[in-house]
Amino acid sequence: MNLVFAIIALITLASAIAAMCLRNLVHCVLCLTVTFTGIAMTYLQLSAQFVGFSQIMVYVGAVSVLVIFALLMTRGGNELNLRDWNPRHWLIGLGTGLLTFGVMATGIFKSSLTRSAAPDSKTESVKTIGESLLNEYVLPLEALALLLTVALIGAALLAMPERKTASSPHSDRPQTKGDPTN
Amino acid sequence: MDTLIPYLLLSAGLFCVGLTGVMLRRNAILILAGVELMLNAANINFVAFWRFHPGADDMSGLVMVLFTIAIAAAEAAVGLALVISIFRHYRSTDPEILEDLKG
Amino acid sequence: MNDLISYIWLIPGLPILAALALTFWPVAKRKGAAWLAISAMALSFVISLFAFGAVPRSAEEGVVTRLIHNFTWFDVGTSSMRIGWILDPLNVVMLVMVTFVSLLVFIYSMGYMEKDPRFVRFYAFLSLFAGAMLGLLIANHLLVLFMCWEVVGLASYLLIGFWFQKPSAAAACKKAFITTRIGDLGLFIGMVWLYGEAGTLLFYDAGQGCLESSSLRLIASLPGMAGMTAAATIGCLLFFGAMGKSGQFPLHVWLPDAMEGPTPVSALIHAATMVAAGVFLMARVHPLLTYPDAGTQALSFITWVGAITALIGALAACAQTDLKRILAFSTISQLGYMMLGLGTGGVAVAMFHLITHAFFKALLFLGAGSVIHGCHDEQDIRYMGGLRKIMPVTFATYGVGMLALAGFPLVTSGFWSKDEILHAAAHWHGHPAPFIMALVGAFLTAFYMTRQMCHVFFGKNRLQERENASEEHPVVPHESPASMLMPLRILAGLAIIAGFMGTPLFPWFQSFLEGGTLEWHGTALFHGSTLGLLIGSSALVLGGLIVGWWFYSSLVFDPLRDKDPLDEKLPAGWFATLRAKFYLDEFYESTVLEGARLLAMGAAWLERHVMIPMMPLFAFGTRIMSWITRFWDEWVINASFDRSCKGIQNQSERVSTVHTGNIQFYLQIVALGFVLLAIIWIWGGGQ
Amino acid sequence: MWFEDLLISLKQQIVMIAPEHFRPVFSAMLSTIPILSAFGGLFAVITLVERKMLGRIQNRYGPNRVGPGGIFQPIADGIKMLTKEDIIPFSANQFLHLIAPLLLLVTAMLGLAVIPFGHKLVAVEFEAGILFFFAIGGAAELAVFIAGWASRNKYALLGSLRAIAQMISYEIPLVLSSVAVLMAAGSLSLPEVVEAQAGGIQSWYIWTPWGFLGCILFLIATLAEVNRSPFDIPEAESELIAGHMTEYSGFKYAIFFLAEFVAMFAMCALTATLFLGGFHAPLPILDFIPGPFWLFAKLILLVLLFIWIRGTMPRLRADQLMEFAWKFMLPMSVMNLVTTGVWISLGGGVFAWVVGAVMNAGAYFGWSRLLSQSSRVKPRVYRYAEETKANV
Repeated sequence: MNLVFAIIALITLASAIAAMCLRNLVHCVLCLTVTFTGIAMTYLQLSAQFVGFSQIMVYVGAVSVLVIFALLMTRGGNELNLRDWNPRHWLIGLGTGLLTFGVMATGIFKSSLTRSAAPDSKTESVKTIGESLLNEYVLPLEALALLLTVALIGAALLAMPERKTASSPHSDRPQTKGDPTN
Repeated sequence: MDTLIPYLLLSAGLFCVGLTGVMLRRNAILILAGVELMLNAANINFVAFWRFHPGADDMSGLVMVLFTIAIAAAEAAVGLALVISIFRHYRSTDPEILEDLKG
Repeated sequence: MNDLISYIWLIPGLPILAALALTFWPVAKRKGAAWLAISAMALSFVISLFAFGAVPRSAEEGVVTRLIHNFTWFDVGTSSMRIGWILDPLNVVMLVMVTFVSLLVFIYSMGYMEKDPRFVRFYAFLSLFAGAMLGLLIANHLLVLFMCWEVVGLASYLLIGFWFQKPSAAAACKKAFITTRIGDLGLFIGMVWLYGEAGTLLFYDAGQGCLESSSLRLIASLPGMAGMTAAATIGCLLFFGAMGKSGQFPLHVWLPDAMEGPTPVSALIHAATMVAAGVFLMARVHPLLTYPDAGTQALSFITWVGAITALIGALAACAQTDLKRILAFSTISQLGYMMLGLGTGGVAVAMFHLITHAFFKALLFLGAGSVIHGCHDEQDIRYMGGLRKIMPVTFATYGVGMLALAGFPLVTSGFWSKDEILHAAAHWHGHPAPFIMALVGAFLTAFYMTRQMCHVFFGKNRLQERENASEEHPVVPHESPASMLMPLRILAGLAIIAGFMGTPLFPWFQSFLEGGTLEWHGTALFHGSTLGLLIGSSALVLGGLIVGWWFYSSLVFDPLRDKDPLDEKLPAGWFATLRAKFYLDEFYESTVLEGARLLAMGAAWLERHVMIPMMPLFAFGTRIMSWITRFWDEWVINASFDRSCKGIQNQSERVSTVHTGNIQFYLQIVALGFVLLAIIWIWGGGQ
Repeated sequence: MWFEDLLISLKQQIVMIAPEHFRPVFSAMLSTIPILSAFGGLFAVITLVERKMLGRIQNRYGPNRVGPGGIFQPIADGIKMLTKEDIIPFSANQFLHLIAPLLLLVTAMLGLAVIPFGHKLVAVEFEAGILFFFAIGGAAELAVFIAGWASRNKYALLGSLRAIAQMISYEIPLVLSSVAVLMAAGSLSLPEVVEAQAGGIQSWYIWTPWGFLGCILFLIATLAEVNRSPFDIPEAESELIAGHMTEYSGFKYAIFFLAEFVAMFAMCALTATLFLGGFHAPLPILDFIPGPFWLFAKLILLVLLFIWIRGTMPRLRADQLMEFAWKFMLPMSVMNLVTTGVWISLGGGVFAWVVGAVMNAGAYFGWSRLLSQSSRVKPRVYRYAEETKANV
């Protein structure tokens, strides 16, 4: 394990943990971006340039911006409402997470698959990726294209302002929540 | 000495961080972010196994990652749009508030 | 010149592009639309002529050289779908004929459809039709052919129903569509079967195609249905499609009704080109039918169907009063001749008649259109008459077409091509009946065409005697505009000279289609029965003409006042049967439709008279059962059951607290479950 | 060639001086420092040229006090910027406030790493170089957001959101129109794209129908991507003070300025690489003049074009800008891809040229006619994310 990877992995993990723990949501998203960048760096470490750049382009360039927009459109950036902070709940959650990690780590260490050393030079060729996308994986690719189109239209429809049903502009929205006695 | 283990550990760590976040955060947007983290963790596995696979010309691991990235992007778009429209309705993004169907 | 084959797609491509462009064309720009379609068609015609020049002639008897261009359409996994174009003598003559007739009809339509509000749409449909038809011709792949076949059917549907505001037209287009679809079902099954057996649908593919000997040998060796070989069965199935499209006997009922469409459509689609597609299809797959081991059942089937169709069409045509319906029945009859020729004589015989028929039948239909146009949309021949003087050009050209159809000896093309068929039928080894039926049909053809001529062009004009004619605005017939007459003149010329392509003396056409050296057979006429048949059929035709004139001459007969002479001469009821087209429509009505209705009524009756009376019985039985079960329940089960229910309820209430509706909680459970499974897997000996 | 070879061998010689352990780092520095200094110098010159040119266009002199003809103006500006007070708003997040301009500058400069300045003269040779360029460019949006959000200022936040929306919208046609070039060149590597255009001016991609349309689309998208006029709404002085730069002053402001210019240079260099033959001379005879000269010549010409546009075009409204991106640029760039596909499948040549030209021109005229028919002039509709605040 080389030093560069160790640094990258540390930063990635730390920022991921920060992203999931910080109270300020915008800070969370910024940390998340660092995590995504770190993952992209990991890909570069593994000599997968194309995938790494795609990762940066999609996650850093698009998804995190999308998340930021969503945050700001839902009055994000405010401090998290901690009115019902429940330590027991948190402990159970953390415990579950740690347990999962422990089990996975055990599996990783016990498996014989992970012992093999890497081939010395493995280069990724964009041409081969493209060719296998259009030959072996052409059907998934088309399905994916369809999915993206549907997702695009669906997202646009969902995020559109709700249609006004009545002529009066103020009666269009159901009241916030059912009656409080429920 | 370079083996798969550090990469897999990183992946497992990220996955569990994402999982914990999804389980604990009270904001739908961050839950989505956690899901993205989990997906990314899985992607690291793909790339790592691709790198350590002896075949020279087999790019399926990378192709899978590309597919996952695209699907995750679509998922994020739709998910965030859902969150926004839920927010319009309930004025909140706390998932616990969505219990209208609860008997 | 041989690379022309890779550009052959332009022939169907241009009209289809024109159709596409016309779809988005401004409705008001009528002239431009027409010229666009016409110029696309003219270009296709020119390319077809080049293609005609490019097809290599083979000097060897029975060997045809073909230009083939196959390419990969798309890949599915490791296998690839290959389609291709073909250029051989068979389709190149069709290409020239179709593009030429289409061009003339396009020009003609400019005059005929002048006042129609949907002029542009008409040209779009026509172009679509022409493109699909040409695509059908050049296809080297049965699936491509089938797709074009269906598009042709669609175009035909759209064009028959072009005046969809008329209920009869709307009904006719539906009828045509559904009837041909029945045939297409057979074609489709045959195609799937062929693909299953041969593994390819390419006709010719450097020895691998489904019409080449390696696959043919395979298919002919496999068993099919009803004691036939697979090849014969597939041939029969494919012929079902051809029956629908080409109006063969049981499925011909749509063709007369199709005359509801505009007359140029009838000329182009339902006389010259589309209905010939079935014949063309059979000619295309002819190697499949004639392969030595394949058995002759398919060919016999085709022959019989063709003969029956030829006779029935001719008989029905004798009693019709609608100008276009007579022509429609004569088309059915002539298509029957083609099938007969295909079954008995081979490709060249059928194709020769197809080509000559296309010319004179298009001529007749366009002439009929001219008459109808001139008579202000009157189609009943009893109200016409005397048009000889009013429409001289139409009369002259129509006369030529009529003589060609009747097969007037020596000078007309119909004579030579029909004689070929009769000759082939006479030498058929199966049965003499088809030959006799064909002879009777030939006589009848001359007869009913004379009847029509007498009604339409001779005597005095009776247009004023229509019930709705008014005295103030007399309906005066007039000659048609030049754009309509020009195609008539050209086609009339062709109806004469086309026959000389393939006389027994100089069989250029036959040798072009089937290979072999071309020689002047000076003595061919005197070989065997050739001369006798020529004289015999000439006599029949002349007889038909004379009998017709004797019956219907304006000197002795006035259509509006006298009863039809045929009606008088024949036993009572026969004429009515003929006029009602052998009651086939009624027959279908009473069998197919009535059968469905009867089925429904039977079900209703069962419901009403069996099920309902039984109801109280059932109810009684059920009640007794329920009494017994109630007793059992209350005294045996409930006592213990109630208690366990209570227990379950209590437990489930406890369990339901877990079911919080909180996704995050669920996820926790899932994660814990995963941990559990992983632990079991890791420490439980899994590796 | 000789010039590039000279530079490379010179670099190899210099690297040898360093102790062996530091050679990779030293080599990387030797590659980057000339690029950075060249563009820094260019920045200084171009700021002066821009002000001079705008002055001419607006019928005034422009800077003419410092030095003869004002040529020392950039130095004076630099000194001024350096000595100004650095103000950080009281409630702002100090760290993010500092990191934003630096991040922006870094992303802008990283883009230069994959531009081939001459034969074999490229700082990092990635196989997917152009993807790197766009990926790094995407990170600039984040920097803009951080700047706007960390300033704790409504105008800054609004300005940054506008800027991001605009950059994301125009990134799509930007990438798509460059994909056309990649399809034709058959590679994602910029040096190979340039090699595909070797052989004089006639083999530049701009002379193909898709290249022409692609170049125009690319330039328009570039203008929007670097927030240049007429797409400079995010920092429209009259509406938003200065957008995300509102709360910045002194040296941080200068860095923003520098980043903006460097981004513009990088984009222009990419345009020249993709469409204008990169470092190739327009005529084979002129090959003896080194490649970097040609690339910089093309780059400066494009920058001058941008300045010209800034001097003449009025600013677009925000909704017009977005509509233009989604309703015009996007369909056109997709259409351009189709044309490229047709061109490639026809294998080039006069026939392909005519077909491509007809397709692109038809698409352009047809689409713009359709758009102009459907969008009559109508009053602007204001739409907010939370429409019913008053309701709650």
